[in-house]
Amino acid sequence: MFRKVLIANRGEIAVRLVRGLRELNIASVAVYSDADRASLAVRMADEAAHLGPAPSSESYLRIDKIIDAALRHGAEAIHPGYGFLSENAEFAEACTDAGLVFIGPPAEAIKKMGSKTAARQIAIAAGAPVVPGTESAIRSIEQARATAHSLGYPVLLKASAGGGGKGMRRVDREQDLESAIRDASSEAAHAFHNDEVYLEKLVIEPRHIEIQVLGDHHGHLIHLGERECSIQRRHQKVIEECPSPLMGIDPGLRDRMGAAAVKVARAAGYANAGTIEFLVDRDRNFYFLEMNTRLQVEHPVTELVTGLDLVSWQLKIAAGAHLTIEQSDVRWTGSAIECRIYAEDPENNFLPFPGKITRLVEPSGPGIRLDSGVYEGWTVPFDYDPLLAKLVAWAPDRNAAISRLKRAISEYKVGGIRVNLAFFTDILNDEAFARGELSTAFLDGFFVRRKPAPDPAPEMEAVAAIVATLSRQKPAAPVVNPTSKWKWEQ
Amino acid sequence: MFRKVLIANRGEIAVRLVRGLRELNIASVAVYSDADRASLAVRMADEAAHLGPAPSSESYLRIDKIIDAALRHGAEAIHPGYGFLSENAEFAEACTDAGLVFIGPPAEAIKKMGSKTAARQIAIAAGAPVVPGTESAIRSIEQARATAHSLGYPVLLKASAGGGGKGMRRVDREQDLESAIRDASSEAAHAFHNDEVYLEKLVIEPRHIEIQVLGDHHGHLIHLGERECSIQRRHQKVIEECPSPLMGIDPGLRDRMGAAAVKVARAAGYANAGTIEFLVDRDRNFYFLEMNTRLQVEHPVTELVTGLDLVSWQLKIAAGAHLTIEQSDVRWTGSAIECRIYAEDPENNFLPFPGKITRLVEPSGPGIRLDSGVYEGWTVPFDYDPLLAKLVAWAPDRNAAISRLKRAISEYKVGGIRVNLAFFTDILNDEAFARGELSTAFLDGFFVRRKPAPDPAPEMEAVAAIVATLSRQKPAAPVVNPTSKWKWEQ
Amino acid sequence: MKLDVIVNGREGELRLEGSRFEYNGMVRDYSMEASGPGIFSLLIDGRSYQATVLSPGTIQVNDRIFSVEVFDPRELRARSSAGASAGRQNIVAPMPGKVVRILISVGDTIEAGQGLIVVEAMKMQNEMKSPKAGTVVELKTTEGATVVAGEILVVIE
Amino acid sequence: MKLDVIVNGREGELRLEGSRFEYNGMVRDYSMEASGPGIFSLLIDGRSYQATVLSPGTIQVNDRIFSVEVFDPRELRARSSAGASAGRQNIVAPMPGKVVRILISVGDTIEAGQGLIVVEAMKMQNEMKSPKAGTVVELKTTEGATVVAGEILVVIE
Repeated sequence: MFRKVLIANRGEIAVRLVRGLRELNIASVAVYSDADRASLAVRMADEAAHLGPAPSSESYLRIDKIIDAALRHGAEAIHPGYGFLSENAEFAEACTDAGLVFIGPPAEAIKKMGSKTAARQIAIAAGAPVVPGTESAIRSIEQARATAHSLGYPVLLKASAGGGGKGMRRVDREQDLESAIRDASSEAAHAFHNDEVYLEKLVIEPRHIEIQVLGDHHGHLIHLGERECSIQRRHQKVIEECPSPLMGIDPGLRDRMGAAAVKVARAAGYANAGTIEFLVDRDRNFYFLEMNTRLQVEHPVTELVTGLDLVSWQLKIAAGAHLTIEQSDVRWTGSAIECRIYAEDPENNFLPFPGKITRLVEPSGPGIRLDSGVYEGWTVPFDYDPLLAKLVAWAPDRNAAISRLKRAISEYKVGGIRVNLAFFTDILNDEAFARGELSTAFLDGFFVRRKPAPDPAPEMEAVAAIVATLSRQKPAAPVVNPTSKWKWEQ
Repeated sequence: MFRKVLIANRGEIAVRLVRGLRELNIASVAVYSDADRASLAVRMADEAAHLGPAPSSESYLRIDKIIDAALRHGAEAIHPGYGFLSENAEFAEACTDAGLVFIGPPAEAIKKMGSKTAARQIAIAAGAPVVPGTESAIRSIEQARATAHSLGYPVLLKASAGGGGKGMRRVDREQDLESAIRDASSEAAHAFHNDEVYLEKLVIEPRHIEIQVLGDHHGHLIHLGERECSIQRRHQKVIEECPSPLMGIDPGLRDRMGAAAVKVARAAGYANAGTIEFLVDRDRNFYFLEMNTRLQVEHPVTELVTGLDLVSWQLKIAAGAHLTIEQSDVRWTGSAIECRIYAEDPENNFLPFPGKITRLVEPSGPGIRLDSGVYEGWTVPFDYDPLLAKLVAWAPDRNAAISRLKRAISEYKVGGIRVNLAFFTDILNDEAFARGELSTAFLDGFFVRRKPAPDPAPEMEAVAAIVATLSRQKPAAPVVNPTSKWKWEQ
Repeated sequence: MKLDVIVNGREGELRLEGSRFEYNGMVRDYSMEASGPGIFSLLIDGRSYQATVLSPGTIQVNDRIFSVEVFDPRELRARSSAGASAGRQNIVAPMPGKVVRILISVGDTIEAGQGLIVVEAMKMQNEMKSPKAGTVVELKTTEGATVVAGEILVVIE
Repeated sequence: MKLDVIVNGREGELRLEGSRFEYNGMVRDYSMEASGPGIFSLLIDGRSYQATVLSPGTIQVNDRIFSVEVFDPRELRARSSAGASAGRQNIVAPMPGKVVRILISVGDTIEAGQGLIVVEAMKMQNEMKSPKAGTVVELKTTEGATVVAGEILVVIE
């Protein structure tokens, strides 16, 4: 096993990795930009290396500086976390070239699955379902009509070179197809300098369900079940859970999706931890979407229901160990739900809200796991992702997990910045959520049906006024003495 | 289900119960003595009732005041926690008489199991093994010789009216028996005004292993497996775990002990959560010791490995629900170990060390459960038990749980009072502990073989000196700004 | 002690006398204890309220967050008689961040919905639009400046 | 800045100049940042040290707790020349608690091992015994008094 590992990341995942390394008795090397010198990860790590200025392009994305730091500190391997360089094949190769172990899949697998079209080809070749459609561009309106007819309306026009929703059009009726192709094609030309568009069957209000896979470098590959991540804002996940409520309706779905995921990963020559994302339609047909060739933000959900430590396995597999778990050994127990705590204002279009955390009270107790990267007094930098922490509850069943999460949120207090805690309480209280009726369109409906909070009891308002008045008069000492009566001048 | 429940306790267990009630949507009423007005439980509960002055006899042991508070607040039931009135049959009856539900076993079962001799008779009648010996007093030296011979040396002389080690004598050889009886008998007469002594087989370096039982009021009773609690100081548990390392050697032991425990509990007419304590000798023979007719301090260990929520079940059962779990449904997954964090000085004979907590940094992250009853700034009162919190780690196996606990302890910082954190690190690093070689005599050997900590690196000493110097010069603000360079006058 | 307060935008009157308070005519006995750093426990009629000072003037009570301003009565009266000059509209930063582009200049005539300033934080850009037609009378920031939420950036008349 | 320090009972010398320190002859560059309430992060030679101020003068560095006294050099010299008067022995409270019984009076002749005072905390009583034979010259507490750990209760000569 490694003796020292560098963590090429920041925030909560860097803290998660420091903890995971410490539990395996491996020394950790944190890296930091100018904005992160005082970060929790740097404080907690065994060693720390400075990378450069705050912008990622000058720090966390600098392959040369990171490799250099690893060599200087005598690290034998690098864990990339998620984001930043984690899905960068060039970085994985640079590690290998420098004699360092990249803790992740082979660079070749990252390359293959990094391109959406190549990944789709691999999935098709492996026999995994993909959203039906044409892979090549539309050549004529006649061809488009025939394809759309055979797919069945509604269909989706997508730009071949696309991304971010540009050049995308939903088409519900054949009479709209021609003008839609014209519009989409022109938008694509404008956005990507490539006017090619193709057709896909539109999956209406799909669920986003992904499968965790885990494989070693000796050809053994298994799946660890699903995570349902349908609740998203701006295409970013905010709540993830396992089991997906769908599994209650169709218990065979996990096996079918898991088998498909394993086939795709095997076809890609995959090893280490990875995730295959699927869309699932109303009839529980699932379609390969893409593969994330790294540890996922929401990995704790899988850790809690399977009892397996994904980070620990990532390290062991990278060090050459055999994955000693057979598919039939994997058990899913209870229910886990994760909330991503962001520095953002859910009442103002989820705009980021960085700044200084002037107060922090964190939840704990039965069934609660908090993976946090912040502390009271920390100034959340402007420069990075607004994810502060992940609050995860495990309980014997989904209803109990929901109750437990609400309880934990009631203990969680963050001052100085805005966070999405109250937003989670409202979702967790939502009846459609309780029934497990999820889709990527969930939040659209939620915002429409959400009732405004009732007026607070007048006593609560009075308490706020009293505390504001008395805490104004007496500057708070760093530690107050709770057993002596609180006194003030009148 | 209840709408409001009063918690007749304090400290970490009161916090645990507030959380458990909130997760079931039940309002909680905390009670407090003068010393506990500012306690975490009072702050977190929905309602709170004052009982009286700090001494337990004037507050937490006052049945009349507690019943009165419950009625005044409109609570329908009372949870007694552990300690205080939790095993007081009179209290259970007073609840019933006042029309309140006592969340625990029937008063009759408390009475039966509260007397050690009655409990032993019930155990014998139920066919559970007890430590071999004479129940009635020794009448003659000849009879004693014959009994001791048949039991086999070493034997233990115990005072019939005894307790606390008084009138107890270990006898290793027949020639010592007569004088030992004389001494023990005279000591017993002095201590208890009753010179009767009896003989028991001495269990050498026994393990303390207990079985959790759970039953409803409709006759259904199961066990939830064992907790090994062999590591004790002053007959008080400090580390508890499940599975017991013995289960690896003898996988059938859990079933045998569990079956015995269920028989005893059934014979006592037991319902709700309870614990049967056994001594286990070197040949893995187990002997009934006593029953605790309440929730145990170390219940989180069982909750983590079985995935069942004991507090939730206690409430449901008290409300009349059927226990819907069959014995065959109970599964034990992974390994959980609990450390009891006490306000005490392990370097000074474990003397209590109450006082003001001037600094508190609490661990979290993967696999860690912290059930705490304190906060930074809280003054731990002189008047009660020194238990501050329970730190519990769950991991897929025992070694990983040990590593995880050590990692969590490295994050845990308590200032202003002394706590036993470093003591736990040393135990968790001990090789006999790692091998699972446990007994109630563990700590005796541990203190002998424990090596003094090596001298710290000179850099660490320098860091201490620098921080002491600079934090002396600049009074710490309640919240420091971590992104600005720390400045000082030279 | 008698004070005027504004709680979540509503004016109120608070009177504190020993262990009794009067708030907008509601009179109650209360007990208050510090119960953690910046955390207070208040008991009123046997109910327990957890109050956390999130930042000065922002108090969380149980699950609700209140923004509270406290004045002695004279202060408030002076304040309300001042008021904002009619027709002027302040455009404030919706989030903390960096001003990456300024799309107008002082004196420009603008339409309702016209983009004024682009603020960026955490890789998200937010274009602030004018709520009404008018003229830019003040520009209080520069490109590259760091702004806090609620900071006035532009004044329209 | 140059200071004399006593770290866990051992005297040492600390010199701080900008980002460099000298401690008992060891010279290193360091960086220090506040990283939480009462918590500091120090980097020395690429190693990360976590320092927590547990209470004034008690500093935890990684897993080790140090008790540190800081003096300017003159202070320390004055202090060491004073010293404890020979033959006098202070009996200090081993734990915080309440004095429940006093078993001796000033002027009593006592034997080594004789019980002096019983202190109680958290239901545990601790009888403090005399470490040597002698005479009670001072009794600094009374029954019922609350004492802190390390407080001098009795002086024996």
